[in-house]
Amino acid sequence: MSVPPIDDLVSLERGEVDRRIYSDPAIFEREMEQIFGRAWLFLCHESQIPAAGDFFAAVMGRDNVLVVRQKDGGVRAMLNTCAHRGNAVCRADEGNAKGFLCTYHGWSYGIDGRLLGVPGHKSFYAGEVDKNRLGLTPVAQLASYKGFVFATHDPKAPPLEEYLGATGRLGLDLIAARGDMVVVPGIQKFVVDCNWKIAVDNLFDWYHPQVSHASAFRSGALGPPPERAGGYDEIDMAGVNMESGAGIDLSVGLISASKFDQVVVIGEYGHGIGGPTVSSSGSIEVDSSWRATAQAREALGPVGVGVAGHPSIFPTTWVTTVPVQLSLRIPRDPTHTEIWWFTFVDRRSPPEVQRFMVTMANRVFGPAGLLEQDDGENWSQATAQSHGIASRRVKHLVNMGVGRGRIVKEHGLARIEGLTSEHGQRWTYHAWAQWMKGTSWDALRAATTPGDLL
Amino acid sequence: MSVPPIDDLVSLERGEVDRRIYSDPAIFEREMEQIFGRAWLFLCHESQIPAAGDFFAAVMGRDNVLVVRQKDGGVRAMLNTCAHRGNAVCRADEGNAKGFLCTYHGWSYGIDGRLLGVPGHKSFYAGEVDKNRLGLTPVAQLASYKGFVFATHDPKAPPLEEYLGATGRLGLDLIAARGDMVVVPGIQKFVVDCNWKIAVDNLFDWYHPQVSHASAFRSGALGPPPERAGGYDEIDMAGVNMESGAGIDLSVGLISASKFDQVVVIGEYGHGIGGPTVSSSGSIEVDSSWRATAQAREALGPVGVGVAGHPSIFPTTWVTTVPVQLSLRIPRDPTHTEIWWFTFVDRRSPPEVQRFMVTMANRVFGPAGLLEQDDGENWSQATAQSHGIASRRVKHLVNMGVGRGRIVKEHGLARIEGLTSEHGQRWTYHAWAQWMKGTSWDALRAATTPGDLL
Amino acid sequence: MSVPPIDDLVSLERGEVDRRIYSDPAIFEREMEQIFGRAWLFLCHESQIPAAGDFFAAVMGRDNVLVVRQKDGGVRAMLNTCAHRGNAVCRADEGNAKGFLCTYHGWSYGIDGRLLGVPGHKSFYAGEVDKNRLGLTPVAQLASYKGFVFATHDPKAPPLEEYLGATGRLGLDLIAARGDMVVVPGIQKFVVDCNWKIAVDNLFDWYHPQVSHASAFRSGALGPPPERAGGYDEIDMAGVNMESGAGIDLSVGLISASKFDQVVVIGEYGHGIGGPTVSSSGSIEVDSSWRATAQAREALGPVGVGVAGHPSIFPTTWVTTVPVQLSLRIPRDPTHTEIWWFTFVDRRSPPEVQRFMVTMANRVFGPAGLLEQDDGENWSQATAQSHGIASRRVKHLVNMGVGRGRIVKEHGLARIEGLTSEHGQRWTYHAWAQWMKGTSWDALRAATTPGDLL
Amino acid sequence: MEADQPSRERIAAAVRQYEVEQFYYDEAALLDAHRYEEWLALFTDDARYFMPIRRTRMQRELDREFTQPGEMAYFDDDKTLLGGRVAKLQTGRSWAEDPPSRTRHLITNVRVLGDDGSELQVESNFHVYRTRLRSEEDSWIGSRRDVLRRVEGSFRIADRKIFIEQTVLLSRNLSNFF
Amino acid sequence: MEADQPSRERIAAAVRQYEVEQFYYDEAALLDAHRYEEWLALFTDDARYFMPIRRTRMQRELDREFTQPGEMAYFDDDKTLLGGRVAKLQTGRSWAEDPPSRTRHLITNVRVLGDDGSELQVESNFHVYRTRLRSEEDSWIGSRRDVLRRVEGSFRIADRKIFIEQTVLLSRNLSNFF
Amino acid sequence: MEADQPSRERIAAAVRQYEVEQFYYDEAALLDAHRYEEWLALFTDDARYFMPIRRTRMQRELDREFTQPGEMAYFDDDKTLLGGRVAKLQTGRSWAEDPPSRTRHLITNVRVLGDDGSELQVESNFHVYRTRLRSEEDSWIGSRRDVLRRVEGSFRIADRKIFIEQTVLLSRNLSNFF
Ligand code: FES
Ligand code: FES
Ligand code: FES
Ligand SMILES: [Fe+3]
Ligand SMILES: [Fe+3]
Ligand SMILES: [Fe+3]
Repeated sequence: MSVPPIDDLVSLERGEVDRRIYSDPAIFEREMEQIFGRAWLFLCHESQIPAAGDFFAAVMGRDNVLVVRQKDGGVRAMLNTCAHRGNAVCRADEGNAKGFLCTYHGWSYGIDGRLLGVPGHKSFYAGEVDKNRLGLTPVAQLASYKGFVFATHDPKAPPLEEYLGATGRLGLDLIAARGDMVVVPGIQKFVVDCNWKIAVDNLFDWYHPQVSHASAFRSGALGPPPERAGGYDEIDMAGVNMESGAGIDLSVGLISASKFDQVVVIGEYGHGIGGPTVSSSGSIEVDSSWRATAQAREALGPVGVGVAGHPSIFPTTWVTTVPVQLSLRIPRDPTHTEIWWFTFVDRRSPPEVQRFMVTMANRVFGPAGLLEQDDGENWSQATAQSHGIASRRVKHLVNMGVGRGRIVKEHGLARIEGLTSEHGQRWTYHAWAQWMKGTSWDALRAATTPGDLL
Repeated sequence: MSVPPIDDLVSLERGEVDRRIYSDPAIFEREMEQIFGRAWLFLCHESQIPAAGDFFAAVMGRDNVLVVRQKDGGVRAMLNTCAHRGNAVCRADEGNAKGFLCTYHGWSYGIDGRLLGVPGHKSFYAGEVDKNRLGLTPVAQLASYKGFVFATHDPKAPPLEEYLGATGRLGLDLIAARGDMVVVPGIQKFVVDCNWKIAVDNLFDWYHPQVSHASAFRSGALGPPPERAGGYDEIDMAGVNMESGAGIDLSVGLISASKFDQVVVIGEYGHGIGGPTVSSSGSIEVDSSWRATAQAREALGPVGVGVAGHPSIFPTTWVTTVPVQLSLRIPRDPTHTEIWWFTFVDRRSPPEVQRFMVTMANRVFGPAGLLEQDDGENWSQATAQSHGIASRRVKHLVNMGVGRGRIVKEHGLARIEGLTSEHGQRWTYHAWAQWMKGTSWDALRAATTPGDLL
Repeated sequence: MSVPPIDDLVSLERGEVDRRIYSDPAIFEREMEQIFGRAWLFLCHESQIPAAGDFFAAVMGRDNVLVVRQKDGGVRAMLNTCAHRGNAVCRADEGNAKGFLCTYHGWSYGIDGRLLGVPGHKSFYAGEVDKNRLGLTPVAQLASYKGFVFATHDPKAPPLEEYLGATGRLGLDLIAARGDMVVVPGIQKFVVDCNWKIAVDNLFDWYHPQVSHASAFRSGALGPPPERAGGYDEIDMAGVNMESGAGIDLSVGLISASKFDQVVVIGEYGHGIGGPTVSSSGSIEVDSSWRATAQAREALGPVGVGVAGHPSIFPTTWVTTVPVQLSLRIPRDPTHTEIWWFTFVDRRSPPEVQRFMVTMANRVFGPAGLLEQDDGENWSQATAQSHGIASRRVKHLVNMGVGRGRIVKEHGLARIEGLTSEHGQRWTYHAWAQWMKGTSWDALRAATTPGDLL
Repeated sequence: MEADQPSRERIAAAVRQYEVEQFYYDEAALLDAHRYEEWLALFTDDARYFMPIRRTRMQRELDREFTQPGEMAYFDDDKTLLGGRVAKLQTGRSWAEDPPSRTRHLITNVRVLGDDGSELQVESNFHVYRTRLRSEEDSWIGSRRDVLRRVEGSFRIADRKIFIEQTVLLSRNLSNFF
Repeated sequence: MEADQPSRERIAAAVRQYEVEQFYYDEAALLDAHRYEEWLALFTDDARYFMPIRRTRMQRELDREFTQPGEMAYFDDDKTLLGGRVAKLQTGRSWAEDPPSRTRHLITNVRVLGDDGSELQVESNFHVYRTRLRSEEDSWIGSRRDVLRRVEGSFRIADRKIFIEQTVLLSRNLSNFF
Repeated sequence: MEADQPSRERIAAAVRQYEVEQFYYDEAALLDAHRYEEWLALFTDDARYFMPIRRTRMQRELDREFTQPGEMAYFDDDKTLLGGRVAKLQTGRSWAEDPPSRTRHLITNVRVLGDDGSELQVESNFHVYRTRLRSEEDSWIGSRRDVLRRVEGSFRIADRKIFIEQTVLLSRNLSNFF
């Protein structure tokens, strides 16, 4: 199996994607090298590992990585594989350790990954083990942006802040700027039988909730529909009927029934943000007062402060501001993806507010979430229909608003204003194709720098 | 992995097949393209979907297809994948629908596959969605022969009747000519861990029942052995012993013990029919009076009227006349095959006769069928022994009667008379090889036109 | 997927192995051809099939093989696949048979594999089946060394005794020379999710027990620590701590705490023996008196008589002398390996001694064995960490004592004396690389002939 | 359920439950031990043994999920046919069951839904696990609805309906009983 | 346990066990029949329904294996939210459950750990099997710790804690109940 | 089973069944909670714990399906060795069980086959489910034949034979109890 010419797989102009990218094993292998072997990937948040020796087991592509708080307060990440014969040196998801022992032959490492003990070093190895060279392999680069820990396997990758750029940074600031943010104990993890890109594609998909999640909205379990600011405008649903022949009545509130102003921000390397503006999204956010703080206005800037949509940090990090969560889509194989959810609260906010944020997170997302429980089957079926010889010839469309997205560049951000669109998805797939070409970082940056139109 | 030269895989002259074709993934992929991507494949019978909106979920290779009765009484088949982002638009096996709703973003289709509704078509798409172009993708060609619905992915494929030819048509006529035939509710579906060709190879295998199904015959559960017309002649079983050392006593009736006249019909594109003649098979058919009707004699013709064997329509459709059933072997992967059973009764026959036909079908075939429950393990083991480096060098033999099959061409049919043979299997593998070469339809037809000897 | 240049995968000089060999499917396929398609592989012990018709189902690579005792007292092995259409002709693990019946069409074979019966041979085949050519395919070569039955798929392979060489023969003699050895009923079989080479690599790994099996030693369930001959010397454990920060106290006896003289024997084609000497290992063997017999001293020779370590017969046969067992590591796929355990007793020893040997075997090895239950997870994790793009760049180290192993050649054996080392593993991987090159047997032998240093 | 002393009725119900469960466990043990003739003897002469075909249907049409008697089924046996199946297993030529499958019937959630004194309506759940040869595995999970008839101080199965959860059976055959 | 005649206490305990098991089997039957409103009615108005997140921890830290109320969870519902879930399933738009999942709740190892006359502490094990569409399979195995309240001669679930064995859930969603 | 009032004998049998089942459920709970020493205390000092090796055999030779005591086995323990296994798990160095496996013992089909007043012969079926680390799964299914001895108003396991269905164990080890 060989990989088809990349430029045949994604058409930015037509907003069409070749479905083979959702099941071809050769393409998946190339992704592991060109994307997950080079990109900065989110590992965890510093608040998860406050004390020296606290660790969290993260995943980078198919590499298992230990993120560990150091005695000096710093954070390190290393491959969870022994320098001797490769055994994992830690098999827990999280916890606190004074060091890591390989249970095979007893090579023993510090929480900094340094090789400290080798049974029989003198007697068996004649003291010749180069302990400095043979620690746990650190990730090529590690950096933390306002508590969000990222790493890359590529020593040549640009620094994290530059990689994130204004768009990626804004995505994280939309969490960080809310206050003194900490991760709530309990990372939800589950497996969906879909290709990872189908799940990523959904990140800033504001076109699906009204239909995919119609039952959640109607159930009332999400509480009364949010009030909206400004005029209310129904989505046109001409000809949209259920298989019983009846229409889908969407008149139960904002997301589920109305169109409203949206803004899409796109950035270098494929990052993006898409969704409503604060003004248009009314009370979705429940309480937007935090945006008025000096801290927030300074961090978010004049454009960012008005953004209420979903940031995506290429390739697999999704930020949601309501509830305040960060989600990863971790590829397992071409047709299986692990979903992880990290949930944030402002440590300084009153207990009942923190409880409310947790409660909201529990009921909205995650495998039992009133919204998310309906997503998986759509993704799974979309993936399943990419195998058939005829079905895979049908294009995967992300052409809503194609060629109509005028890009405004201000305050270091490139944004497109309008209504619901697929600008964000289109941008993601365009970037995906550039990454897959395996060009230099400069070429990649150039190829993923927004132009005037999308 | 690459595909070996096709001509090395099948020898028509020696009746030998290379076992790699039962497990090589590259060969399987080629089959999906060259055979399941081009051949006419059986979808369902019109009687399963009598009313407008009735649908049946069929499979073509790895493509999921919806067969739907139209308001004008016609039948259409379309890929079960949304034109937007590929989600399945229907997830039931069968039922009645007024239309199909994609549950992801709400694109809504008519039962004819036309795209009727697009949420926010005006507001989000500026009315630019080309609804005429973006319906559910219809199959390249669909046709119905006497109620049997077939489709192909290849627009260049010859018309169904021509594809079937006299042989394939006769196979279906052996059901259709019995009366006003309808499918009984309930399609049996199960998975056997074998390659699909091992299961197809068994279609007109009249050599195995006597041994494979010895326990069923002896159990008495199939009722008293059928009477046979004409002289009775034991199969020679010299040296055939069970692993206990005891012989297998076959003296419990026709199929299980005797040799009798058989006729094998072979046709273009690889179709075939093999098994006993009506005169030789005595009362197997229980009641052959239907063959005497004008309708039957006209439809079957002078040769067909005497055929009591199993028709095979290349690549995966098996017809059995006792009981009256049609079976599909649907490839899932190189070593897993789904088996589906469709059962027919004559709507005009008395209720007790219809009940009898259903009862017979329930006890003979299907996963719990007294006969079929013993087939799977043979097929599974035959497939399993095609992996080993030494075992796969052993040839798969279909050489019974090789070079001794004199082909008589009359009334548009090419037939070979004689006793039990492997002419039918040999013909099927020969055709398989021609298909796999990916030649033009004309070349394929020429290469699969019977000669004088087999 | 293609196989990387073999010489890039193993460095004998540095004692480094490329981890891709533990998960790359293309490498696995090559192993099936070049190693399991050519090497002599252990099938079973003659004592398992004493009577004519006794059979044992063995595995060679992915080929299923029947080993059968013949009427003339000889042993034969044949592929368990019917000459007709490949079905298995026997589906039991072991037993006694008067012959083998293929349950598909009834072809019937003698216990010698000869085709005896073909239903309808006269009537259907016109007597043309060449019964002499169409028996069960025998293995290319079969031979028995002192009751240990081996076979190879390669007709060009050197005779078994030559293949084993002095090293391999010594390995088997360490069982055979104990007396009149027979296999105890009950072959333990289980599947570990690891690459087969990781399990083989562990064969003569005397570096891991002290740590891997610390809990077994401390539990007391293995009885009091064996007494040791000569001076006692702790292994240096500087800096070796558990993840709790506490050290691992190993002071509970010989294997778990001390270093002692070891000897590694290496031989042509990759065979090896590694572990303690009889004098150094004190009472590990419980009773070494058998070594003093003339029979033993003659069979083992002056060097062998002092060897108490673990013999390995390339590629997958492991002999252990305490308890007296033989183990196979059977590859299922790149990341799954079947482990089989054969246990031996001396038929002439008193019942209580035989019972003791069985009891010891039951508690030490096997899936519930106090030692082995801790091995699998290390192997599984070592395999799992060979997938990641960064993790697989980390070398698999077998460099303990690299370049310090002075090879002494005496009495036809090449040995290295010293303490615990990884000479044995290094030799195995070196041989593996030579096998994978697919050179001639002469070239292979030359490339695997020990030099002066390791 | 009151916390105080149970009435005679409640005690009688508990004892009946115990006896019905034991009947099922004994039945399962006969099957798992391949004692098919004794198993067959647990059925009344007029017994029906029915496993319909299940189809994935939209919620609206769930009433048509299972096929009905007279339509196609996986099992639709009277005692004679059931006896034929048992006879088949004992011909010494029932290849797919020689070597015999290893089955284990895990019976749970036994509920007596009705009892007119002579016949009981009983529902139960099952997990039938099968392994064959070296490492083949099947798991069939579902429920049974039985009519148990009181006969000579014990029970006989007068009717059994087996509802399996799968629509496409993920096993090569159904050569065992439920 | 003495071999001779059982005391009134032991009989009472056996009958209570029978009644608790029947309650669970009836509950399971309601879920497997998609009769969600009747199922909901088995909960008290003050009921909590909680499934914590489980994490692989070293033995030393096993006390932190499960998340606690107030932390993240898979389910952390009061009856209102539970009712919302049921309402959701009945909107006719709950796509992931139309066609409905086929579930089978196998309930075993029921243990009454406490009984103060008005409330019982009960533990049970479960194997919830789900198939969907053509051949999707999920198996969720774990245990439940319930508080059952005696109400009008029957039980109501006043509290349910569900402990699932998996740390990474090997299924696409949790659109069913436990 | 008569429909009318149950006799003292039938009531006694039902109560005994209840008490045996509770004993097994309590035992299972100890194992799933890693309370190994308490579990060990459920065995008599002369107890045997035996899991034979199973082999696929032709029907004719089914009597040789299992290995016998004195032959090879997966477990062939006396209480001392069983205690050794428990001790091993508590050394803090039993790596394959740290992080501990998550097990769930589903016990079904409990049948009292004999009772001489002092000892009971009991058969039961089990599904032992294990998950480890992120997403490893094992399922062991089979049956147990125990001798339960009446001791101080409760039971002790005097003998346990475990019959597992698989011939090739599809798991990396057997570091847990059955
Ligand atoms: S593999 Fe870690 S110490 Fe050997
Ligand atoms: S995928 Fe069908 S509407 Fe979007
Ligand atoms: S396959 Fe063995 S007789 Fe036909
Ligand atoms: Fe969603
Ligand atoms: Fe057949
Ligand atoms: Fe070990």
